[in-house]
Amino acid sequence: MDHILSVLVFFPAIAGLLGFVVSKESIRAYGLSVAAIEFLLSLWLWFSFDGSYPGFQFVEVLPLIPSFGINYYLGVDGISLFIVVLSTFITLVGMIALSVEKDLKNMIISLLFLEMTMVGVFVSLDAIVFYVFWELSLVPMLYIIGAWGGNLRIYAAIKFFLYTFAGSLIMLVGMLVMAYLYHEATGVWSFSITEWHRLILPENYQIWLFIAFFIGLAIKVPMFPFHTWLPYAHGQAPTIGSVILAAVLLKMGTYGLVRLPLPMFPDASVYMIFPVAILSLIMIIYTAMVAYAQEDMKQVIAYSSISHMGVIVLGTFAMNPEGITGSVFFMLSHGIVSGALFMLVGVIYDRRHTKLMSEFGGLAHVMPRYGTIMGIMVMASVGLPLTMSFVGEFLSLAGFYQVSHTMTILAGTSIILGAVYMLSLYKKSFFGEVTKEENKNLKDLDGKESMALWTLVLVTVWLGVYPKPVLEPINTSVESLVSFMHKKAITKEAKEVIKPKVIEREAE
Amino acid sequence: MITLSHYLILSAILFSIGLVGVYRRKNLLLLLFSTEILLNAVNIGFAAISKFYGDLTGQMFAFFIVAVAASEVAVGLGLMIVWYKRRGTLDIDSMQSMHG
Amino acid sequence: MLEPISVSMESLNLGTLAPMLVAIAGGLGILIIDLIKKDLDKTLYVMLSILILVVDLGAVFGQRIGDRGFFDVMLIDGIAVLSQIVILAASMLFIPLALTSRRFHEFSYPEFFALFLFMVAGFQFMVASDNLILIFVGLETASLALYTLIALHNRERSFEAAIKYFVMGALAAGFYVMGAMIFYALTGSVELYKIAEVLKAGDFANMTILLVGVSFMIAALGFKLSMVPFHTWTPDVYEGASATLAGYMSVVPKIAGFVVAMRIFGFLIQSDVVWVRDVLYAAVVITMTLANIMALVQHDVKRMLAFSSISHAGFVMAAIMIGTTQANSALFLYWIMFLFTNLGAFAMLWVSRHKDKVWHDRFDHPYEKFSGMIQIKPVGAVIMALFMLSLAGVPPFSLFWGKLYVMSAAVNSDYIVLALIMAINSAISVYYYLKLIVYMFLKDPTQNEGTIYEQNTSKPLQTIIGFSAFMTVFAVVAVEPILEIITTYVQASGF
Amino acid sequence: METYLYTALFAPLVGSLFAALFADKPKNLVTGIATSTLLFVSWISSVVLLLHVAHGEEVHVKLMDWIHAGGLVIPFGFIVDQVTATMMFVVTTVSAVVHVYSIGYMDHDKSFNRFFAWLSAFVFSMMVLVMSDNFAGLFIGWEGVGLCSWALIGFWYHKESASWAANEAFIMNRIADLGMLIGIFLIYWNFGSLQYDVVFEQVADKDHGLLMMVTAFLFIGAMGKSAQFPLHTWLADAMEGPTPVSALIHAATMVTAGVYLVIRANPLYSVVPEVSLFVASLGAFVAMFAASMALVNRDLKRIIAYSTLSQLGYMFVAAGVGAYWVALFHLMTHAFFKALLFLGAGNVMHAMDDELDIFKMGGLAKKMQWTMILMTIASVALAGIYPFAGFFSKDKILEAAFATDHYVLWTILWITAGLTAFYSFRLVMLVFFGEERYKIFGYHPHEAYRFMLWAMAPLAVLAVIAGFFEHSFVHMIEHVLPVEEHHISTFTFWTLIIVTQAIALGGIGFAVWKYSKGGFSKKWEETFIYQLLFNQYYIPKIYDEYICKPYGELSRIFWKDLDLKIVDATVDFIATTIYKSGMVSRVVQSGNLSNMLRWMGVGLLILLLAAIFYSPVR
Repeated sequence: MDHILSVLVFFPAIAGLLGFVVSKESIRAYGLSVAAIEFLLSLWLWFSFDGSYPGFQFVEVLPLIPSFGINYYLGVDGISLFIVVLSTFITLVGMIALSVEKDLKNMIISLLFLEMTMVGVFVSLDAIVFYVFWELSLVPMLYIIGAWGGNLRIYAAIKFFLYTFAGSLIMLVGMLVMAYLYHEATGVWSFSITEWHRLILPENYQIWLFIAFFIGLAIKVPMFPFHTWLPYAHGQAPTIGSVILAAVLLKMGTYGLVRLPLPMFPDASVYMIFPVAILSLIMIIYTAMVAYAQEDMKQVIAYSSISHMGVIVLGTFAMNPEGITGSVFFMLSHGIVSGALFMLVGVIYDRRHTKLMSEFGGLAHVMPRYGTIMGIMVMASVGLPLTMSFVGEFLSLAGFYQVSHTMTILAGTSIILGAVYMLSLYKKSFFGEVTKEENKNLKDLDGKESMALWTLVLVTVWLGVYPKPVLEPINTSVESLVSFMHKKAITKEAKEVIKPKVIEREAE
Repeated sequence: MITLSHYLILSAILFSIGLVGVYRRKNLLLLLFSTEILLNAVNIGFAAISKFYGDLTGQMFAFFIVAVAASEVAVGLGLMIVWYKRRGTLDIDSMQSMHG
Repeated sequence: MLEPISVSMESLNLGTLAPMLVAIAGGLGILIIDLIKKDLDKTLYVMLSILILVVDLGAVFGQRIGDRGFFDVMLIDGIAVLSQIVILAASMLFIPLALTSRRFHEFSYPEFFALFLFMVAGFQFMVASDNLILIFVGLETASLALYTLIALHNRERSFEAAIKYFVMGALAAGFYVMGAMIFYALTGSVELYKIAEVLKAGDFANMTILLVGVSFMIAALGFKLSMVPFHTWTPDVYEGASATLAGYMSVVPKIAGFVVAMRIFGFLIQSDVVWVRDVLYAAVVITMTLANIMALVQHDVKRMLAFSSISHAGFVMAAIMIGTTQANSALFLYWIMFLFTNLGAFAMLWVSRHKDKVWHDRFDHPYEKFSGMIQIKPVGAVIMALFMLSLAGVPPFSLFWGKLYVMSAAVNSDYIVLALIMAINSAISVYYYLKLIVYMFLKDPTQNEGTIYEQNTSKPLQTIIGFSAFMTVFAVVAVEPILEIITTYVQASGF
Repeated sequence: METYLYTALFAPLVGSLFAALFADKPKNLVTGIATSTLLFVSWISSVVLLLHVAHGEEVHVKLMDWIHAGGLVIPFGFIVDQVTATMMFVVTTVSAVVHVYSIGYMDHDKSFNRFFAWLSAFVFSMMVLVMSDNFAGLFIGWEGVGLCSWALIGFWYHKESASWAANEAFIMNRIADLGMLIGIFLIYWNFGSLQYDVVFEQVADKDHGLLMMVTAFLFIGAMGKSAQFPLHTWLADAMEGPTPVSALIHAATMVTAGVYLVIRANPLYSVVPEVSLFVASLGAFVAMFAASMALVNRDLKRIIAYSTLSQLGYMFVAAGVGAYWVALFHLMTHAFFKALLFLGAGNVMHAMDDELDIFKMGGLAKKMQWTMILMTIASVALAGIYPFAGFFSKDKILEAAFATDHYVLWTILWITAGLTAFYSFRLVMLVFFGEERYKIFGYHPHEAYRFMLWAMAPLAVLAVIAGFFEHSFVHMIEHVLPVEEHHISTFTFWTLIIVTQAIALGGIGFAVWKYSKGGFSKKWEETFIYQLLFNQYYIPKIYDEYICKPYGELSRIFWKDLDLKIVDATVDFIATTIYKSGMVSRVVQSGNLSNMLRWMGVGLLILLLAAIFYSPVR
């Protein structure tokens, strides 16, 4: 099947359009089946993917605006493959656990459109197509936050939209400059990312372009100090919104970092390691502390997301296969784990309509199954070995250790501070006596919630124990990426810092 | 001897008078007059330059300006009559319902 | 003693006049029909107008690019043809909007349609000439007709709008002729190509005087194109005019103005008169930014759209300032994309136009009116949202491609800072477009009557809106062919 | 042998998962029996393996690849050599006993099933820890035992103090784990692998500074798990957990993981004397430091916990001075008698309705004869009296310290031996003998279930006889650990033994004498020294006051003042400024025609001025 990527991208959108016709009563079943089919399609993609080939597979090219070098150009490699699968998976799981009653039809249709944009971002290899999906993803999310959110939902939704939109416009300018430089160098217009990768630019150009791309991506990640939209967005968004936002949308930023600036501007990336690492460190430590101070469960997890994203960025800038593979894997694991955590908070919010930790206590007693899953996910979030997060966090930090010892030690505090806020969250809400009367008769997880959550638990543990099927294709692609960057780098420092796999180094 | 520059200076002075009129007058009718002065100031300039170059184009332009000015007056007066019928005044300050 | 002038019919090349003549004759024809039989239905006039415009369009297509005619004052170059096509297409989309289900006073007059056709002819003259006289005549013909059309809406605010527009227009006309006089004084010609030749030959000797003339021209065209600070009429006139006419005004007169500006400033910029470039740069930035921030605080959607169209015009003026082939092509691409979206947005307002002002004692379309529209009229809300997103430049809707291309043109000519300013402005502008979406999608409805959003709806209106929406969404497919045509035309005329 | 290895490893996991199935169900005896049986299976396998490797063989298997990224390859590999086999034997023995014991101890607890799930999970993690053939695998076990320890300390989570202690333990351990992680990174980037054998092979050609870093960071990890100063506070608080947990995790096995790490990494430590000396010094310090706190404490379990801490110090001294096998030997004997001591304490607690204050007990010997006997055996072993197990291992440590010329260390340890003997018998005296104070408080003590006592019996036997296996132990262990003969004269040798025995006996004697006469006077409790020791040198208070509270405060400041009031406010400020400037610029749009015309004039004027005054070069 040559056009599986197009099918993957547009199937949910078409299904979303057709969804307008489906009656309100059956819309949940409809949404579920569409998401399930989409997920199966993505699994098919995975199984027909050749894990030992590092380049792009299932490539599709269709001229869109050929005179300006814009093509409908799709493809996946090991790096994007699993994020695609993650997107479809999280959508499916989110759909299963969906507890929205109001305007369910609109919600499901928005989710399907959102799914299209998510998949689109990760499979597009043309900068403009990438950008199109990137921006388009804001729209359904705006609606989801704004229509089903809390009291401040409109403020949060607009803030989310404007902030990311502004950032990405700067990235767009960067893209245009890049296209211009490409045109200058080759005489051909092209927005193809793979073509751009091949362009070697002087270092000062690289640095400016890097900054332009970085701002757009950093707001999405979100990196300190551009992170303040995230707590609002999470705080106000309905559960499903937070789940998808944390699990997939944030990954667009970090995925973008791996896909765009790193291979395009290896020298600038190396040059910028220090400032980026400082920002990441601030993210890791500062937001972990802020997370500790929160009173609202969801905000804790929101800030913890920022903190973990810091580790991902750090891993990305390790410039060696260990770090980048680790950060890509960490993206997946953070997607699963934070998605599950938001879902878990949603469970209690549905029952009590509050997320304040002070309102709870002793939940482990009232809702043992809920407490168990929460415990597993808290531990996964803390990065316990044999959960997915550990693999990612370990590799990311291990990779960055090669770049800087001190900074890695500082970044490593994430495993301490993460334990501090996560365990205190767990203690405040799940341990202790049941003090509030309302909490005494809370229902434990129902069928659909259990199903969704246990699936996530299974994946977390499975990929924590046996990450190989995922790690291997990622690693193959990342290794070729890093050796490509190494070859492409022009400055001496970059050549030194970018370290391809050990064996290759020796072969040189 | 009256040279081109004299005509042009006259033209400029008239233009300025027109401009000042446009800015200072609060009556719509006087505004209309002032714009006529503006256009006719330019007419003088065109005619003079045309003579200076020995070229007919300038005079042609002047004629067109006259024609346009005439139709402007027609349209403008029409609008003003309607306004006066409705509001009973031609004061500019009576037209402030739209702002911001 | 003047020589008698002998003119051969052939050298007149009257074919170049054909399109305008068609429109004028058509307008006269409508008046004559009215003389013969009173009280004919507006549908007849609408269809007649469309047919006339079709013939007009045919005549435009029939022209040979590069022709001059009628004492060489007509210039049929690429951009003339191109802009005429845009003007005519926009007019054809506009005129069916008269077919509302409610009766509106102005459409029952055949004069409305006649004036409309005269106005189209005026715009056609403007773009199809490089003679300052003819441009002036075309401009005034169109403007005078437009003042009247606005006034025909027959509300107090319409008259106020018409008068404001008229008085300022008269002043702008004064500026224009003053500028033309200075050009004439400097070069002895009113043909732009000759002016350019003479100036180049004299190596721009009288720079200061030339610049004074250019200043007048900028002021005059700035009024037409609503550049800050000559823009003050725009929001008031849009507010006073009917939504449909406002939509038309935001598109067609501006494209005509752009073409004239291209002709006048184009040669100056191409001969590296840095002053023009710098001043336009400043004007562009101020126009974009100021209009944007003023649009932020509007309460009425139509007024907001007025400010937004000022901002869009500023955006596009940047293309003229840049002056490369790509930039000029970008201008047309942008405006064609803008045409569909903006017409659609105004048409949506037009559809929801209510006889009485039930929402606000001043505004017809305050934001509150659209509160919770998604729950009452989901399709309408989605379509309106599409237009808003497109105007905001969210990909892949039509206007994004225009913005992309203009920004790319800026980048390619090393105006990276300008491109960044454009980007930031786009980001600011998102807020006010989003505000409408927020009202429509995220707020609860204040009433349950769906009819409020389709007061005037009728099959033709729905068709127009549907067409605009279709073009907005699937613009990406159209970009390549449109761009190809545009670039050919623009290159053919040497820009 | 592979089958035995996997059986030993996975039997506890199976048990744990089985018990977890019943986690939220009411008590089901099956879980207890099943897990205990499976542990017994694991024990048998361990014994088989121990016998197998006793003659110098090794079992090394690879289950599958775990992580493979870039040059980093980490398999799930397991190795059973003599050190591991010893550890496995200790772990499974104590665990099996504790499991059986717990069936009785947790009899009335409604979370009976959950307890066994976690307990077996702990054993599994511990087995992974000791059996892994690489540092990453060790780290899995390392974190795994931490997790189980967290869950078991906080087992009675409805108690605020329990959940607090659980979190404290976990977080303290995490701090140390960071050090360990850094050590692992260092190893990977410099040795290219995390496999023990690969790493140890290359030790010779590595830079000394690097090795110092590696060992130092690894030791930070060890400090956390083994609760060495300054990360020791969690261990005493961890006594909030059920007593079998304290016996298994916080006395016999998990806390010795740090010692195990040092022993395992002995090829690294033996080439860096600086770090080794530090290890030994810290160990000696902690031995004395902890013992001093145990002297005055009134809490039954905390006293034993401090004693554990102190004994861990002994082990580190042994490891630090290069006598790795002695450390391992002491680890083993200590596991037996300390677990026994804890289990005895558990009986007492049961009898006293979970009362822990030893001053509310006394005279329990009449009611709980067997417990008294078992605990006394354990205490004597702890005090290091011949011929009990403690004597052999402890004496070896002192001897090693002396023989390697660490006289200061020896002196400290020697004094500590006296302290140890004193507090052990202070405990025994206050609990089992003297006045029957419990009657005042209305307790009705009773002996524990018979099978619980029987379950403790093997430990008692081992506590008595384990020492006699010294020679066969040495014979076995010398395949992997350096066993050097100390060159001290027979005279010195005997002198040392006598001196040590003397101080130990002196301690016992003093305790017995003092407490049979009613103990110290009230005045003693008002002295500064007493207060200092009783408040654990005020260290927990200092941590709370100067670390926890400022951290919380700083977090709040970061959130409320920095994040909301500066970072976020800046963003909002930009937005509102733009919005406000819109409000301001509306004045242009006054709607007055005159003004509008004037704006046009102003525009023209600006343009004209620009035309005249701004004339850039063309």
